[in-house]
Amino acid sequence: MENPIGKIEQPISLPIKRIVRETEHIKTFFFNREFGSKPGQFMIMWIPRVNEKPFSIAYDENGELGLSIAVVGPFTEKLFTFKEGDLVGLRGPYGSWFKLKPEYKKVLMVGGGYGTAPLATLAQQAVAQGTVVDFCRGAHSKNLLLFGKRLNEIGVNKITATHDGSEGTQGSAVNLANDQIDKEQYDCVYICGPELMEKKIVVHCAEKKVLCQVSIERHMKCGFGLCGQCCIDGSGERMCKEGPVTTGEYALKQKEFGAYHRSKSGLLEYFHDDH
Amino acid sequence: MENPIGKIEQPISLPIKRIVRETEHIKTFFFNREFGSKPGQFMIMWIPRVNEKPFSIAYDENGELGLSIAVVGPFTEKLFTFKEGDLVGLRGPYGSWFKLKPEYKKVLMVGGGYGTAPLATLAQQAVAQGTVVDFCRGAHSKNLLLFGKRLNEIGVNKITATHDGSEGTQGSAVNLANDQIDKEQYDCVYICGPELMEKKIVVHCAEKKVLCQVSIERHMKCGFGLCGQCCIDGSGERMCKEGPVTTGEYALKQKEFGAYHRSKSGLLEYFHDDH
Amino acid sequence: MDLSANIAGLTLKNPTMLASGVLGVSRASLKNVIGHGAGACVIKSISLEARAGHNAPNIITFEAGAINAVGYSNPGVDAAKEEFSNLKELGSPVVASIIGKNADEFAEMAERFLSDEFAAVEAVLSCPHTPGYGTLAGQNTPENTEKITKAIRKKTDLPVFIKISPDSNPIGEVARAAEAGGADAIVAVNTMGPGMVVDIQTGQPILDFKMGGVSGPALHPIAVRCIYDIHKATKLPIIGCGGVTFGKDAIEMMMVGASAIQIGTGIYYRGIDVFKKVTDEIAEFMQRKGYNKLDGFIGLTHKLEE
Amino acid sequence: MDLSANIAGLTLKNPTMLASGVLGVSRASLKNVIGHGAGACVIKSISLEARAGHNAPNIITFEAGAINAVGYSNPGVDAAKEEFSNLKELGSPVVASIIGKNADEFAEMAERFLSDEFAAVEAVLSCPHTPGYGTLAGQNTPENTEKITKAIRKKTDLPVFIKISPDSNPIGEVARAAEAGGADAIVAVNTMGPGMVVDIQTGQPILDFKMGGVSGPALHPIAVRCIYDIHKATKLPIIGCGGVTFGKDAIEMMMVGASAIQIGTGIYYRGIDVFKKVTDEIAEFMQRKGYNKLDGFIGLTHKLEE
Ligand SMILES: Cc1cc2nc3c(=O)[nH]c(=O)nc-3n(C[C@H](O)[C@H](O)[C@H](O)COP(=O)(O)OP(=O)(O)OC[C@H]3O[C@@H](n4cnc5c(N)ncnc54)[C@H](O)[C@@H]3O)c2cc1C
Ligand SMILES: Cc1cc2nc3c(=O)[nH]c(=O)nc-3n(C[C@H](O)[C@H](O)[C@H](O)COP(=O)(O)OP(=O)(O)OC[C@H]3O[C@@H](n4cnc5c(N)ncnc54)[C@H](O)[C@@H]3O)c2cc1C
Ligand SMILES: Cc1cc2nc3c(=O)[nH]c(=O)nc-3n(C[C@H](O)[C@H](O)[C@H](O)COP(=O)(O)O)c2cc1C
Ligand SMILES: Cc1cc2nc3c(=O)[nH]c(=O)nc-3n(C[C@H](O)[C@H](O)[C@H](O)COP(=O)(O)O)c2cc1C
Ligand code: FES
Ligand code: FES
Repeated sequence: MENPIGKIEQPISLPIKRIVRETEHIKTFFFNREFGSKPGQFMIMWIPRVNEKPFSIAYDENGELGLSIAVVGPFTEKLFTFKEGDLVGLRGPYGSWFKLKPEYKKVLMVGGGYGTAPLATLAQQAVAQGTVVDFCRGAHSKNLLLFGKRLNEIGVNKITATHDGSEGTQGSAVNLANDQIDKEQYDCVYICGPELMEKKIVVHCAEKKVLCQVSIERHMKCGFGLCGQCCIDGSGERMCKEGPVTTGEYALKQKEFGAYHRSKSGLLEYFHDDH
Repeated sequence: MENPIGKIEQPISLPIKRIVRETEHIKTFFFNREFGSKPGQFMIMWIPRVNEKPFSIAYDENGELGLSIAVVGPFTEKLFTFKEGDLVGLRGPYGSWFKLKPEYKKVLMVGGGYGTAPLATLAQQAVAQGTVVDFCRGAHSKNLLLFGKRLNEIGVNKITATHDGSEGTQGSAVNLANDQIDKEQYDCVYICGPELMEKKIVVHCAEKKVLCQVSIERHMKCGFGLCGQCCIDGSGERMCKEGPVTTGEYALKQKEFGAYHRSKSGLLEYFHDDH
Repeated sequence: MDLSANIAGLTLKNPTMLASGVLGVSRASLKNVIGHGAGACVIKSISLEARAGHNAPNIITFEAGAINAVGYSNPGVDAAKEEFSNLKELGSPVVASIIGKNADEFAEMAERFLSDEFAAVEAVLSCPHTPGYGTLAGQNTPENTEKITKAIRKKTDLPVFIKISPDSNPIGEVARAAEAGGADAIVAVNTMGPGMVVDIQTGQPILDFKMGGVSGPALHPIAVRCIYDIHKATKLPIIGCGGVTFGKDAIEMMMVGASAIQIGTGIYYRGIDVFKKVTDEIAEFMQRKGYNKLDGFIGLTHKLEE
Repeated sequence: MDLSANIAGLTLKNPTMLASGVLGVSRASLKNVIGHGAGACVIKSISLEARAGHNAPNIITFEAGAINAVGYSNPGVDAAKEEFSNLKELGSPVVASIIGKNADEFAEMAERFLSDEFAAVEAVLSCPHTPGYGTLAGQNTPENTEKITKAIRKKTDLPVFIKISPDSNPIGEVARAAEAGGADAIVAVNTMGPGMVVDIQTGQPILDFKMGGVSGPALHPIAVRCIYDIHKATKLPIIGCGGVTFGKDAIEMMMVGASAIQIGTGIYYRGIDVFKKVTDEIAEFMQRKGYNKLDGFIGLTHKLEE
């Protein structure tokens, strides 16, 4: 019998090494430690006596971990007051990841908000193996677009949509991405962003019979696969273990994908289209 | 940091495979399992709702463990009623062992009673590496001598003393062994038997400046190095961990060696010379 | 070989059950767990009102098990009633789990929540880390155990399971009180402690509630002893719970008197198919020992004493 | 860096102490343990009469720690008095440990056994597996704790340490009762449970006494919480005990309020030089964090709450 007992998972307190402001609402926090993660996996960050929350891994290379975080509520507000040298707890990496095949010739990545972060790492790996990457980003305006410089350095084809037209096409990333899918021949489409955006692209991929992968965020209390808070209606599977990254085919079978998620208490909360 | 936690030591219940009657008071119990022990180490045997007791390893080869056990009290009396197929619990091996150097040309082994058992395995290893082994045994009479056939097969020089002269020299093993030490040139003398016998030979070795090793049996409750019942006055070390096998030099520094031992409660019990 | 288990009129295809509070937050998650081999499931405990529970960290693991202070997060009785419907289709019995601040609340929960969707109801008197409930509200005394059990008993025809604390002392009396109150089975045990782990870099207790109930391997030998003691004290069937990770852990519990066992933290160590793995390991053991059914060794430890 | 610890007037060169019942059966064994770095030693508990203790198996280890039912084997007060002499020569303070069936026996033990050979006396009210003593005799209630403490206090001028059970509930009240009785420090904690491990091949509990006290990693988070609770309840110095294996375990206990710590089962996992190893690990931590003395972080968790 294997002996799995003795595994210990507790947050490791690490000082913030560097903070980079990406946009008005997003900062990237760097730590002096690599975690050997794969793109799409996430960490759980602890601020003592505040809370513990999941964040996708934006950077995990050259001895550094970076998390790109949007300020949205009590935890992230507290974090945004932190300076270099302040301690936060980290554990992970957790969850499934985006899968890239060596034979892929051309892929599309669609990132909304902080969803751009894990895809940037994926893009880096794709370009390194000779896959052509079209990278579609959307935001309200130019100054809210994430990782422009990083994506240039990686060498992707940036395709951009802003609602106010301040950069790229005027309009939504969804329309832009779906147009690309109609125009181009992609081996796979990778999507990470607000769930309603994700859903529209996943549905379009299905219609066009294009493979896609998507990250499904659910309320997470543990990341251990125990609390059940992240279980999704449909398969009942845990988005912290079997997810967050799934195939588009799988996502569409989940009755709650693009429809609702569960709050901290387990009450259903429906998604509202505010785009 | 190393992670030593998770170690589990509980008796493993095994059926008795075979029972060999060696002498009137000694039987060897065989089990279908090898433990990778070294000569001089011991096992702890559990009979549920009776007790748990330490026994030296007599055989540990060809997929079999063998323990040669003298009937002396409640535990061993119960064990002597057991048949093949009956279950007993075993854990181990524990403790230190007799050390044999490749450069040893000739050694003497002195076994008293069941003390012959671990030495027989040691003799086997010595002969295999080309060391000449003089093997000295003593008993009241011929029919109480242990392992005659086994020692012949190993190819040692058997030197025997019986009190009644029914085999070998008439007299005690102590005198016989000490005569040998005077006569021959031994690289090391290995002694395992009643403690007063051991002490006399160890003292003689010290006088003659001959290296020796000896097994010191103390009351053992755990074998884990925790209960402390086997700690010896002098060094205070644990005979289940740092012992039972020590050098003669070490043994002579222990004030209780050959003088007294501790009972189950910790009260001192002095050895009596009833030879 | 017959691996089926019987407890208080329920028949399970195997003796492994999902423990309350682990995964069973939704109908879909129960279905998933049953698909991985659970003979029955207990849902996450439900209270009258929705509860957000404690802030995270809610769970940590340490050298010897897990410590949790989830704080009974649940959507409340009305949402839960909607969530847990058509349960008979799931293929294994589903047991409701209810909590309350006192006997009246338990009675109200029983009345409003229970229906024959459920195969039984488990009443939890034993959480060590939620103010107002369980041991923190003194629900684990013999008096309160009897009182609460009676209150629930009046309101339902389902078999009533009382889930007790390993810190009940003497635990046999608590079990007897449940029996006197009309319980059909004892679930032994809930988490122990509470325990606390401090992050030495900051000096801060890691769990947001600072302390939480200890589960997993650390709890197992204590759970086994509790079952042993309860079996001596009552004739009620016992469902063992606490640190079942391998088949051997389940077998130990059955030998000291459990008719079935629950698994929570074991999912962490062996995956969600721990139910199938443990069942297979029990079957292997039975094969080797020549047992045809669980009754061959349930209570064996006590029989050997006769 | 100053690693010395102070408890109730005792000065220890480092905060690691040998826990009672582990190794400390003879003067020689204490000397050996002190040679491996222990800042102080507690002897194995002594009773009026010699006790052979329970039959073996007396100790087993399991996934998460050790379980023992030694049953207080000891040679009795007269032999022990002879054994434990010239203790001042050993280089670290030696603490006596005494047990009794009731307050009178504790008083008699104090009178007959104690002398200024010892630096302090530890009275054990908390063994979970020896009939007539500890929790099995109800010595862990606040009333009995106060009564026994008072009885000992009258008979000795040595600092009196009261060793309490993790199963005391609420533990703060027991600590306060010891304080009211005149104790100088609390030792928290003894083993928990009891627990039981069954050999599934035979159906037999492995320990001959069937059940025993659980120690080691399984106990650690519970011991930490007990210390945390006791620190809130009393101003008495606390000696932490339970599952200290690494320096981090000791540091946790000090952060929640312990002034020193004891190690028993840790010897199994890390060898007899666990005292030196744990001390070195504490020193390393202090170096990294810039602490000059233990006081820099003793009680830190509570200070952060202010
Ligand atoms: C797999 C995964 C990856 C994520 N990656 C990122 C990332 O890279 N960058 C980033 O900024 N955010 C990320 N998030 C979302 C992030 O966890 C929330 O923004 C954060 O928890 C908000 O906490 P708060 O206290 O600041 O706000 P709150 O007011 O508590 O919450 C704001 C919103 O955040 C979401 N949220 C809150 N708590 C949780 C939780 N425990 N688990 C999941 N969602 C929660 C809810 O939708 C909620 O409505 C990710 C979430 C998941 C599940
Ligand atoms: C390292 C070691 C190796 C041993 N090897 C053998 C062996 O190979 N064959 C063999 O027959 N015997 C061996 N013994 C002795 C064996 O342990 C005892 O004979 C046995 O425990 C007797 O138990 P009993 O209940 O039958 O008799 P009891 O009446 O209980 O004891 C008889 C005598 O055995 C000794 N003894 C009893 N209990 C213990 C104990 N727990 N630990 C150590 N000694 C004890 C005492 O000297 C006692 O006076 C060994 C002992 C030790 C310590
Ligand atoms: C994360 C978590 C949440 C739990 N929530 C509940 C709960 O809501 N109700 C309950 O009765 N028990 C709850 N428990 C206790 C378990 O049902 C179980 O009694 C305990 O964990 C011991 O079993 P285990 O060692 O197999 O986990 C919870 C346990 C864990 C680990
Ligand atoms: C083998 C063994 C024997 C013990 N005997 C005693 C004893 O005689 N008196 C006592 O107060 N505590 C006794 N204890 C309890 C320990 O002193 C300690 O409180 C407990 O083991 C928890 O610490 P640990 O986890 O470091 O072992 C014993 C523990 C063990 C493992
Ligand atoms: S976050 Fe707890 S199971 Fe996924
Ligand atoms: S037998 Fe217990 S320490 Fe050696």
